[in-house]
Amino acid sequence: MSVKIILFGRLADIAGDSVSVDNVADTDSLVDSLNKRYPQLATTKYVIAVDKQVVTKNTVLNKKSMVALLPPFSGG
Amino acid sequence: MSVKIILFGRLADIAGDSVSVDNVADTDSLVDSLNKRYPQLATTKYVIAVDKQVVTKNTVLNKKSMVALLPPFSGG
Amino acid sequence: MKERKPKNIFVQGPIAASFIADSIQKHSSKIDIGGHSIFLGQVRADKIDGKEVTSIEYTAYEDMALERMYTIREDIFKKYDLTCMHVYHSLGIVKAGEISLFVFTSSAHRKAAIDACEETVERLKAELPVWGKELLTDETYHWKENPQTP
Amino acid sequence: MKERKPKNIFVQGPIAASFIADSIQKHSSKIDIGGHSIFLGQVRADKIDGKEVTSIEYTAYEDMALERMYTIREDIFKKYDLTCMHVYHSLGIVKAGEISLFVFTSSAHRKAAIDACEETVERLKAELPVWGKELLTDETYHWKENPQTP
Repeated sequence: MSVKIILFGRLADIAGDSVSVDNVADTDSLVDSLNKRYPQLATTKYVIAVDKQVVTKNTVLNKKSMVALLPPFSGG
Repeated sequence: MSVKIILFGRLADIAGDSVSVDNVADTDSLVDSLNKRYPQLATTKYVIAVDKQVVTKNTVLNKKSMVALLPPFSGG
Repeated sequence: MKERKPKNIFVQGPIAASFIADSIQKHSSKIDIGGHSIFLGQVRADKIDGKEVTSIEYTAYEDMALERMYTIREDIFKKYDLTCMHVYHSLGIVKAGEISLFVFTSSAHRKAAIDACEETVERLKAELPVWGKELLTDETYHWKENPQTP
Repeated sequence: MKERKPKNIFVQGPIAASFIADSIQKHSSKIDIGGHSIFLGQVRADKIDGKEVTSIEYTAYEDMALERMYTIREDIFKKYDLTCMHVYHSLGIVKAGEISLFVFTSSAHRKAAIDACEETVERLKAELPVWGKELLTDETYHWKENPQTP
Protein backbone atom coordinates (compact mmCIF):
# COMPACT_ATOMS: atom_id res chain seq x y z
CA MET A 1 0.00 0.00 0.00
CA SER A 2 1.21 3.48 -0.83
CA VAL A 3 0.64 6.33 1.63
CA LYS A 4 1.00 10.02 0.91
CA ILE A 5 2.31 12.10 3.75
CA ILE A 6 2.57 15.85 4.16
CA LEU A 7 5.40 17.60 5.96
CA PHE A 8 5.72 21.02 7.58
CA GLY A 9 8.34 23.45 8.79
CA ARG A 10 11.89 22.18 8.93
CA LEU A 11 10.73 18.70 7.88
CA ALA A 12 9.61 20.14 4.55
CA ASP A 13 13.11 21.64 4.21
CA ILE A 14 14.50 18.09 4.46
CA ALA A 15 12.04 16.05 2.39
CA GLY A 16 9.69 18.48 0.65
CA ASP A 17 6.05 19.35 1.31
CA SER A 18 4.77 15.88 0.50
CA VAL A 19 6.18 12.40 -0.03
CA SER A 20 4.65 9.08 -1.17
CA VAL A 21 5.83 6.00 0.65
CA ASP A 22 5.16 2.47 -0.66
CA ASN A 23 4.52 -0.72 1.29
CA VAL A 24 3.76 0.71 4.70
CA ALA A 25 1.08 -0.80 6.90
CA ASP A 26 1.49 1.35 9.97
CA THR A 27 3.25 4.43 11.33
CA ASP A 28 6.27 2.50 12.66
CA SER A 29 7.06 1.06 9.25
CA LEU A 30 6.44 4.49 7.72
CA VAL A 31 9.06 6.01 10.01
CA ASP A 32 11.56 3.21 9.18
CA SER A 33 11.06 3.78 5.50
CA LEU A 34 11.41 7.55 5.79
CA ASN A 35 14.56 7.31 7.89
CA LYS A 36 16.23 5.22 5.19
CA ARG A 37 15.29 7.68 2.49
CA TYR A 38 15.97 10.87 4.51
CA PRO A 39 18.55 10.11 7.21
CA GLN A 40 18.23 13.68 8.53
CA LEU A 41 14.63 12.98 9.57
CA ALA A 42 15.86 10.36 12.06
CA THR A 43 17.56 13.10 14.06
CA THR A 44 14.80 15.69 13.78
CA LYS A 45 12.08 16.06 16.37
CA TYR A 46 8.49 15.66 15.20
CA VAL A 47 5.14 14.05 15.94
CA ILE A 48 2.88 12.17 13.53
CA ALA A 49 -0.74 13.12 12.96
CA VAL A 50 -3.11 10.59 11.38
CA ASP A 51 -6.41 12.08 10.22
CA LYS A 52 -5.56 15.33 12.03
CA GLN A 53 -5.00 13.63 15.40
CA VAL A 54 -1.55 13.31 16.95
CA VAL A 55 -0.74 9.61 17.47
CA THR A 56 1.73 8.49 20.10
CA LYS A 57 1.57 4.71 19.51
CA ASN A 58 2.07 2.66 16.38
CA THR A 59 -1.05 3.20 14.26
CA VAL A 60 -2.40 1.13 11.39
CA LEU A 61 -2.70 3.10 8.14
CA ASN A 62 -5.03 2.60 5.21
CA LYS A 63 -4.90 4.17 1.77
CA LYS A 64 -7.26 6.95 2.87
CA SER A 65 -5.18 7.88 5.92
CA MET A 66 -4.11 11.52 6.04
CA VAL A 67 -0.62 11.39 7.51
CA ALA A 68 1.28 14.51 8.50
CA LEU A 69 4.68 14.99 10.12
CA LEU A 70 4.68 17.93 12.50
CA PRO A 71 7.83 19.53 13.94
CA PRO A 72 7.56 21.46 17.26
CA PHE A 73 4.89 24.14 17.00
CA SER A 74 5.71 27.80 17.10
CA GLY A 75 2.50 29.71 16.60
CA GLY A 76 1.49 32.85 18.45
CA MET B 1 -8.94 74.06 65.65
CA SER B 2 -11.13 73.90 62.56
CA VAL B 3 -10.59 71.18 59.97
CA LYS B 4 -11.99 71.09 56.48
CA ILE B 5 -12.92 67.67 55.19
CA ILE B 6 -13.94 66.53 51.73
CA LEU B 7 -16.49 63.80 51.06
CA PHE B 8 -17.13 61.56 48.08
CA GLY B 9 -19.81 59.34 46.62
CA ARG B 10 -22.77 58.56 48.87
CA LEU B 11 -21.14 60.50 51.72
CA ALA B 12 -21.39 63.68 49.67
CA ASP B 13 -25.09 62.86 49.19
CA ILE B 14 -25.45 62.94 52.98
CA ALA B 15 -23.28 65.87 54.00
CA GLY B 16 -22.19 67.67 50.84
CA ASP B 17 -18.81 67.77 49.04
CA SER B 18 -17.03 69.48 51.91
CA VAL B 19 -17.64 70.28 55.57
CA SER B 20 -15.76 72.34 58.15
CA VAL B 21 -15.60 70.90 61.65
CA ASP B 22 -14.50 72.95 64.66
CA ASN B 23 -12.58 71.86 67.74
CA VAL B 24 -11.27 68.51 66.56
CA ALA B 25 -7.79 67.35 67.50
CA ASP B 26 -7.81 63.93 65.91
CA THR B 27 -9.80 61.64 63.60
CA ASP B 28 -11.76 60.00 66.45
CA SER B 29 -13.11 63.32 67.66
CA LEU B 30 -13.80 64.29 64.05
CA VAL B 31 -15.95 61.17 63.59
CA ASP B 32 -17.84 61.87 66.85
CA SER B 33 -18.55 65.40 65.78
CA LEU B 34 -19.71 64.36 62.29
CA ASN B 35 -21.96 61.61 63.65
CA LYS B 36 -23.77 64.17 65.82
CA ARG B 37 -24.27 66.52 62.90
CA TYR B 38 -25.09 63.84 60.28
CA PRO B 39 -26.55 60.77 62.02
CA GLN B 40 -26.72 58.93 58.68
CA LEU B 41 -22.91 58.97 58.48
CA ALA B 42 -22.73 56.78 61.58
CA THR B 43 -24.39 53.94 59.68
CA THR B 44 -22.52 54.43 56.40
CA LYS B 45 -19.34 52.56 55.58
CA TYR B 46 -16.25 54.63 54.82
CA VAL B 47 -12.54 55.03 55.50
CA ILE B 48 -10.69 58.22 56.38
CA ALA B 49 -7.72 59.47 54.41
CA VAL B 50 -5.37 62.02 55.95
CA ASP B 51 -2.98 63.65 53.50
CA LYS B 52 -4.04 61.14 50.83
CA GLN B 53 -3.20 58.11 52.99
CA VAL B 54 -5.88 55.84 54.42
CA VAL B 55 -5.58 55.82 58.23
CA THR B 56 -6.87 52.93 60.30
CA LYS B 57 -5.99 54.23 63.78
CA ASN B 58 -6.84 57.46 65.53
CA THR B 59 -4.66 60.13 63.91
CA VAL B 60 -3.74 63.58 65.19
CA LEU B 61 -4.86 66.39 62.87
CA ASN B 62 -3.41 69.84 62.35
CA LYS B 63 -4.86 72.79 60.50
CA LYS B 64 -3.04 71.80 57.31
CA SER B 65 -4.34 68.20 57.36
CA MET B 66 -6.18 67.17 54.19
CA VAL B 67 -8.96 64.96 55.48
CA ALA B 68 -11.19 62.97 53.14
CA LEU B 69 -14.01 60.52 53.82
CA LEU B 70 -14.04 57.71 51.28
CA PRO B 71 -16.92 55.27 50.80
CA PRO B 72 -16.19 51.82 49.28
CA PHE B 73 -14.42 52.24 45.95
CA SER B 74 -16.05 51.26 42.70
CA GLY B 75 -13.67 52.18 39.91
CA GLY B 76 -12.98 50.05 36.85
CA MET C 1 11.52 53.84 32.09
CA LYS C 2 9.97 54.93 35.32
CA GLU C 3 8.36 58.33 35.70
CA ARG C 4 9.22 60.67 38.51
CA LYS C 5 5.80 62.16 39.04
CA PRO C 6 2.33 60.63 38.89
CA LYS C 7 1.03 60.37 35.35
CA ASN C 8 -2.57 61.32 34.77
CA ILE C 9 -4.78 58.30 34.15
CA PHE C 10 -8.13 60.07 33.97
CA VAL C 11 -10.00 60.86 30.78
CA GLN C 12 -13.36 62.59 30.46
CA GLY C 13 -16.11 60.26 29.25
CA PRO C 14 -15.75 56.83 27.63
CA ILE C 15 -12.52 55.41 26.20
CA ALA C 16 -12.89 55.08 22.42
CA ALA C 17 -11.86 51.96 20.49
CA SER C 18 -9.84 54.26 18.20
CA PHE C 19 -7.86 55.50 21.22
CA ILE C 20 -7.05 51.88 22.10
CA ALA C 21 -6.00 51.22 18.50
CA ASP C 22 -3.67 54.24 18.57
CA SER C 23 -2.08 52.99 21.79
CA ILE C 24 -1.49 49.56 20.24
CA GLN C 25 -0.13 51.07 17.02
CA LYS C 26 2.41 53.19 18.92
CA HIS C 27 4.05 50.01 20.20
CA SER C 28 4.99 48.73 16.74
CA SER C 29 8.27 50.64 17.00
CA LYS C 30 9.18 48.72 20.17
CA ILE C 31 10.57 45.61 18.54
CA ASP C 32 11.68 44.04 21.83
CA ILE C 33 8.03 43.46 22.80
CA GLY C 34 6.67 39.93 22.32
CA GLY C 35 3.29 40.20 24.02
CA HIS C 36 0.68 42.74 25.04
CA SER C 37 -2.04 42.13 27.58
CA ILE C 38 -5.06 44.41 27.64
CA PHE C 39 -7.97 44.61 30.03
CA LEU C 40 -11.03 46.69 29.18
CA GLY C 41 -13.79 47.43 31.66
CA GLN C 42 -17.15 47.95 29.97
CA VAL C 43 -20.25 49.43 31.62
CA ARG C 44 -22.83 46.68 32.10
CA ALA C 45 -26.59 47.29 31.95
CA ASP C 46 -27.18 45.51 35.26
CA LYS C 47 -30.68 45.15 36.64
CA ILE C 48 -31.13 46.73 40.08
CA ASP C 49 -34.55 46.29 41.75
CA GLY C 50 -36.13 45.81 38.33
CA LYS C 51 -34.51 48.95 36.91
CA GLU C 52 -31.67 48.95 34.41
CA VAL C 53 -28.33 50.74 34.59
CA THR C 54 -28.18 53.12 31.61
CA SER C 55 -24.80 54.63 32.46
CA ILE C 56 -22.27 55.13 35.24
CA GLU C 57 -21.07 58.54 36.36
CA TYR C 58 -17.52 58.28 37.69
CA THR C 59 -15.94 60.62 40.20
CA ALA C 60 -12.56 60.32 41.91
CA TYR C 61 -10.39 61.81 44.58
CA GLU C 62 -7.97 62.52 41.77
CA ASP C 63 -4.85 63.58 43.67
CA MET C 64 -4.98 60.55 45.92
CA ALA C 65 -5.85 58.20 43.06
CA LEU C 66 -2.84 59.35 41.03
CA GLU C 67 -0.53 58.89 44.00
CA ARG C 68 -1.89 55.37 44.63
CA MET C 69 -1.57 54.56 40.94
CA TYR C 70 2.04 55.74 41.03
CA THR C 71 2.74 53.29 43.86
CA ILE C 72 0.94 50.44 42.08
CA ARG C 73 2.95 51.15 38.93
CA GLU C 74 6.25 51.16 40.84
CA ASP C 75 5.34 47.88 42.56
CA ILE C 76 4.35 46.20 39.29
CA PHE C 77 7.51 47.33 37.49
CA LYS C 78 9.60 45.96 40.36
CA LYS C 79 7.78 42.62 40.26
CA TYR C 80 7.46 42.01 36.50
CA ASP C 81 9.85 42.47 33.62
CA LEU C 82 7.69 44.92 31.68
CA THR C 83 8.50 47.11 28.72
CA CYS C 84 5.62 49.46 29.45
CA MET C 85 2.30 49.95 31.19
CA HIS C 86 -0.56 52.30 30.37
CA VAL C 87 -3.69 52.86 32.45
CA TYR C 88 -6.70 55.03 31.59
CA HIS C 89 -9.88 55.46 33.62
CA SER C 90 -12.98 57.43 32.71
CA LEU C 91 -14.47 60.27 34.73
CA GLY C 92 -17.98 61.58 34.13
CA ILE C 93 -20.68 59.68 32.29
CA VAL C 94 -20.01 56.39 30.51
CA LYS C 95 -23.00 54.66 28.94
CA ALA C 96 -23.76 50.93 29.04
CA GLY C 97 -21.65 49.22 26.38
CA GLU C 98 -18.93 51.89 26.53
CA ILE C 99 -15.46 51.41 27.99
CA SER C 100 -14.42 53.01 31.29
CA LEU C 101 -11.10 51.28 32.04
CA PHE C 102 -8.13 50.46 29.80
CA VAL C 103 -5.09 48.68 31.25
CA PHE C 104 -2.30 47.84 28.81
CA THR C 105 0.93 46.01 29.69
CA SER C 106 3.71 44.90 27.35
CA SER C 107 6.71 42.66 27.79
CA ALA C 108 9.24 40.60 25.87
CA HIS C 109 7.41 37.50 27.10
CA ARG C 110 3.69 36.93 27.48
CA LYS C 111 3.65 35.66 31.07
CA ALA C 112 4.94 38.94 32.54
CA ALA C 113 2.52 41.02 30.46
CA ILE C 114 -0.49 38.85 31.37
CA ASP C 115 0.27 38.60 35.10
CA ALA C 116 1.11 42.29 35.42
CA CYS C 117 -2.10 43.30 33.66
CA GLU C 118 -4.27 41.15 35.91
CA GLU C 119 -2.54 42.32 39.10
CA THR C 120 -2.81 45.97 38.06
CA VAL C 121 -6.55 45.60 37.40
CA GLU C 122 -7.12 43.92 40.78
CA ARG C 123 -5.10 46.50 42.65
CA LEU C 124 -6.61 49.56 41.04
CA LYS C 125 -10.14 48.29 41.63
CA ALA C 126 -9.34 47.76 45.32
CA GLU C 127 -7.10 50.77 45.94
CA LEU C 128 -8.06 53.73 43.77
CA PRO C 129 -10.52 56.19 45.30
CA VAL C 130 -12.91 56.19 42.36
CA TRP C 131 -16.69 55.93 42.60
CA GLY C 132 -19.29 54.84 40.09
CA LYS C 133 -22.83 56.13 40.40
CA GLU C 134 -25.08 53.80 38.45
CA LEU C 135 -27.79 55.86 36.77
CA LEU C 136 -31.02 53.90 36.37
CA THR C 137 -33.85 53.97 33.84
CA ASP C 138 -36.22 55.80 36.24
CA GLU C 139 -33.63 58.56 36.88
CA THR C 140 -32.80 57.27 40.35
CA TYR C 141 -29.27 56.03 41.03
CA HIS C 142 -27.30 53.43 42.92
CA TRP C 143 -23.72 53.66 44.24
CA LYS C 144 -21.66 50.81 42.89
CA GLU C 145 -19.30 48.96 45.27
CA ASN C 146 -16.33 46.80 44.39
CA PRO C 147 -15.65 43.87 46.71
CA GLN C 148 -12.71 44.20 49.10
CA THR C 149 -12.08 47.92 49.00
CA PRO C 150 -10.92 49.40 52.32
CA MET D 1 -23.43 30.80 21.24
CA LYS D 2 -21.37 27.87 20.11
CA GLU D 3 -20.60 27.24 16.47
CA ARG D 4 -21.19 23.90 14.84
CA LYS D 5 -18.23 23.99 12.49
CA PRO D 6 -14.68 25.28 12.96
CA LYS D 7 -14.43 29.00 12.43
CA ASN D 8 -11.46 30.26 10.46
CA ILE D 9 -8.87 31.94 12.65
CA PHE D 10 -6.24 32.60 9.98
CA VAL D 11 -5.60 35.94 8.34
CA GLN D 12 -2.99 36.75 5.71
CA GLY D 13 -0.22 38.98 7.00
CA PRO D 14 -0.17 41.08 10.18
CA ILE D 15 -3.22 41.93 12.31
CA ALA D 16 -3.85 45.68 12.08
CA ALA D 17 -4.62 47.84 15.12
CA SER D 18 -7.70 49.11 13.26
CA PHE D 19 -8.99 45.53 12.97
CA ILE D 20 -8.61 45.15 16.75
CA ALA D 21 -10.45 48.46 17.27
CA ASP D 22 -13.32 47.27 15.06
CA SER D 23 -13.59 44.04 17.06
CA ILE D 24 -13.74 46.01 20.32
CA GLN D 25 -16.27 48.48 18.90
CA LYS D 26 -18.61 45.66 17.82
CA HIS D 27 -19.00 44.63 21.46
CA SER D 28 -20.55 47.93 22.53
CA SER D 29 -23.98 46.53 21.67
CA LYS D 30 -23.45 43.64 24.11
CA ILE D 31 -24.46 45.43 27.28
CA ASP D 32 -24.19 42.32 29.46
CA ILE D 33 -20.38 42.40 29.10
CA GLY D 34 -18.40 43.84 32.02
CA GLY D 35 -14.84 42.98 31.01
CA HIS D 36 -12.75 42.18 27.97
CA SER D 37 -9.35 40.53 28.07
CA ILE D 38 -7.08 40.79 25.04
CA PHE D 39 -3.76 39.17 24.30
CA LEU D 40 -1.65 40.33 21.36
CA GLY D 41 1.43 38.50 20.17
CA GLN D 42 3.94 40.81 18.53
CA VAL D 43 6.92 39.72 16.43
CA ARG D 44 10.11 40.40 18.35
CA ALA D 45 13.42 41.33 16.70
CA ASP D 46 15.33 38.65 18.61
CA LYS D 47 19.05 38.23 18.10
CA ILE D 48 20.05 34.77 16.84
CA ASP D 49 23.80 34.09 16.48
CA GLY D 50 24.44 37.80 16.10
CA LYS D 51 21.78 38.19 13.40
CA GLU D 52 18.45 39.89 13.95
CA VAL D 53 14.95 38.58 13.21
CA THR D 54 13.41 40.95 10.65
CA SER D 55 10.12 39.05 10.28
CA ILE D 56 8.44 35.70 10.83
CA GLU D 57 6.82 33.72 8.05
CA TYR D 58 3.96 31.65 9.44
CA THR D 59 2.64 28.43 7.95
CA ALA D 60 0.05 26.06 9.38
CA TYR D 61 -1.57 22.71 8.89
CA GLU D 62 -4.77 24.68 8.58
CA ASP D 63 -7.39 21.91 8.67
CA MET D 64 -5.92 20.34 11.76
CA ALA D 65 -5.34 23.72 13.43
CA LEU D 66 -8.97 24.73 12.95
CA GLU D 67 -10.18 21.42 14.40
CA ARG D 68 -7.88 21.80 17.42
CA MET D 69 -9.02 25.39 17.87
CA TYR D 70 -12.63 24.22 17.78
CA THR D 71 -11.90 21.79 20.63
CA ILE D 72 -10.05 24.45 22.64
CA ARG D 73 -12.97 26.85 22.16
CA GLU D 74 -15.49 24.22 23.31
CA ASP D 75 -13.38 23.41 26.37
CA ILE D 76 -12.96 27.08 27.32
CA PHE D 77 -16.69 27.83 26.93
CA LYS D 78 -17.47 24.83 29.16
CA LYS D 79 -15.01 25.98 31.82
CA TYR D 80 -15.64 29.75 31.88
CA ASP D 81 -18.78 31.84 31.78
CA LEU D 82 -17.90 33.76 28.61
CA THR D 83 -20.03 35.98 26.42
CA CYS D 84 -17.72 35.53 23.45
CA MET D 85 -14.26 34.61 22.25
CA HIS D 86 -12.40 35.64 19.11
CA VAL D 87 -9.05 34.32 17.92
CA TYR D 88 -7.01 35.45 14.93
CA HIS D 89 -3.59 34.21 13.83
CA SER D 90 -1.45 35.46 10.98
CA LEU D 91 -0.19 33.36 8.09
CA GLY D 92 2.58 34.54 5.79
CA ILE D 93 5.02 37.31 6.60
CA VAL D 94 4.70 39.44 9.74
CA LYS D 95 7.47 41.98 10.35
CA ALA D 96 9.10 42.75 13.70
CA GLY D 97 6.80 45.09 15.64
CA GLU D 98 3.68 43.79 13.88
CA ILE D 99 0.98 41.67 15.49
CA SER D 100 0.55 37.98 14.63
CA LEU D 101 -1.91 36.79 17.29
CA PHE D 102 -5.09 38.35 18.67
CA VAL D 103 -7.07 36.57 21.38
CA PHE D 104 -10.15 38.37 22.70
CA THR D 105 -12.47 37.08 25.45
CA SER D 106 -15.43 38.86 27.02
CA SER D 107 -17.56 38.10 30.05
CA ALA D 108 -19.95 39.71 32.51
CA HIS D 109 -17.15 39.55 35.09
CA ARG D 110 -13.46 40.22 34.63
CA LYS D 111 -12.10 37.03 36.23
CA ALA D 112 -13.68 34.72 33.64
CA ALA D 113 -12.51 36.90 30.74
CA ILE D 114 -8.93 37.16 32.06
CA ASP D 115 -8.53 33.47 32.94
CA ALA D 116 -10.11 32.28 29.69
CA CYS D 117 -7.87 34.54 27.62
CA GLU D 118 -4.70 33.31 29.31
CA GLU D 119 -5.69 29.64 29.04
CA THR D 120 -6.62 30.03 25.37
CA VAL D 121 -3.24 31.62 24.60
CA GLU D 122 -1.35 28.86 26.42
CA ARG D 123 -3.33 26.10 24.74
CA LEU D 124 -3.10 27.44 21.22
CA LYS D 125 0.65 27.96 21.50
CA ALA D 126 1.06 24.35 22.65
CA GLU D 127 -1.57 22.66 20.48
CA LEU D 128 -2.00 24.42 17.14
CA PRO D 129 0.12 23.08 14.28
CA VAL D 130 1.51 26.45 13.26
CA TRP D 131 5.15 27.19 12.47
CA GLY D 132 7.10 30.40 12.48
CA LYS D 133 10.18 30.73 10.29
CA GLU D 134 12.29 33.56 11.64
CA LEU D 135 13.82 35.44 8.74
CA LEU D 136 17.17 36.96 9.64
CA THR D 137 19.09 40.03 8.48
CA ASP D 138 21.50 37.97 6.33
CA GLU D 139 18.62 36.23 4.50
CA THR D 140 19.12 32.97 6.36
CA TYR D 141 16.35 31.70 8.62
CA HIS D 142 15.69 29.89 11.86
CA TRP D 143 12.68 27.73 12.81
CA LYS D 144 11.08 29.06 15.97
CA GLU D 145 10.01 26.55 18.66
CA ASN D 146 7.52 27.09 21.47
CA PRO D 147 8.26 25.26 24.71
CA GLN D 148 6.13 22.20 25.49
CA THR D 149 4.61 21.46 22.12
CA PRO D 150 4.10 17.74 21.41
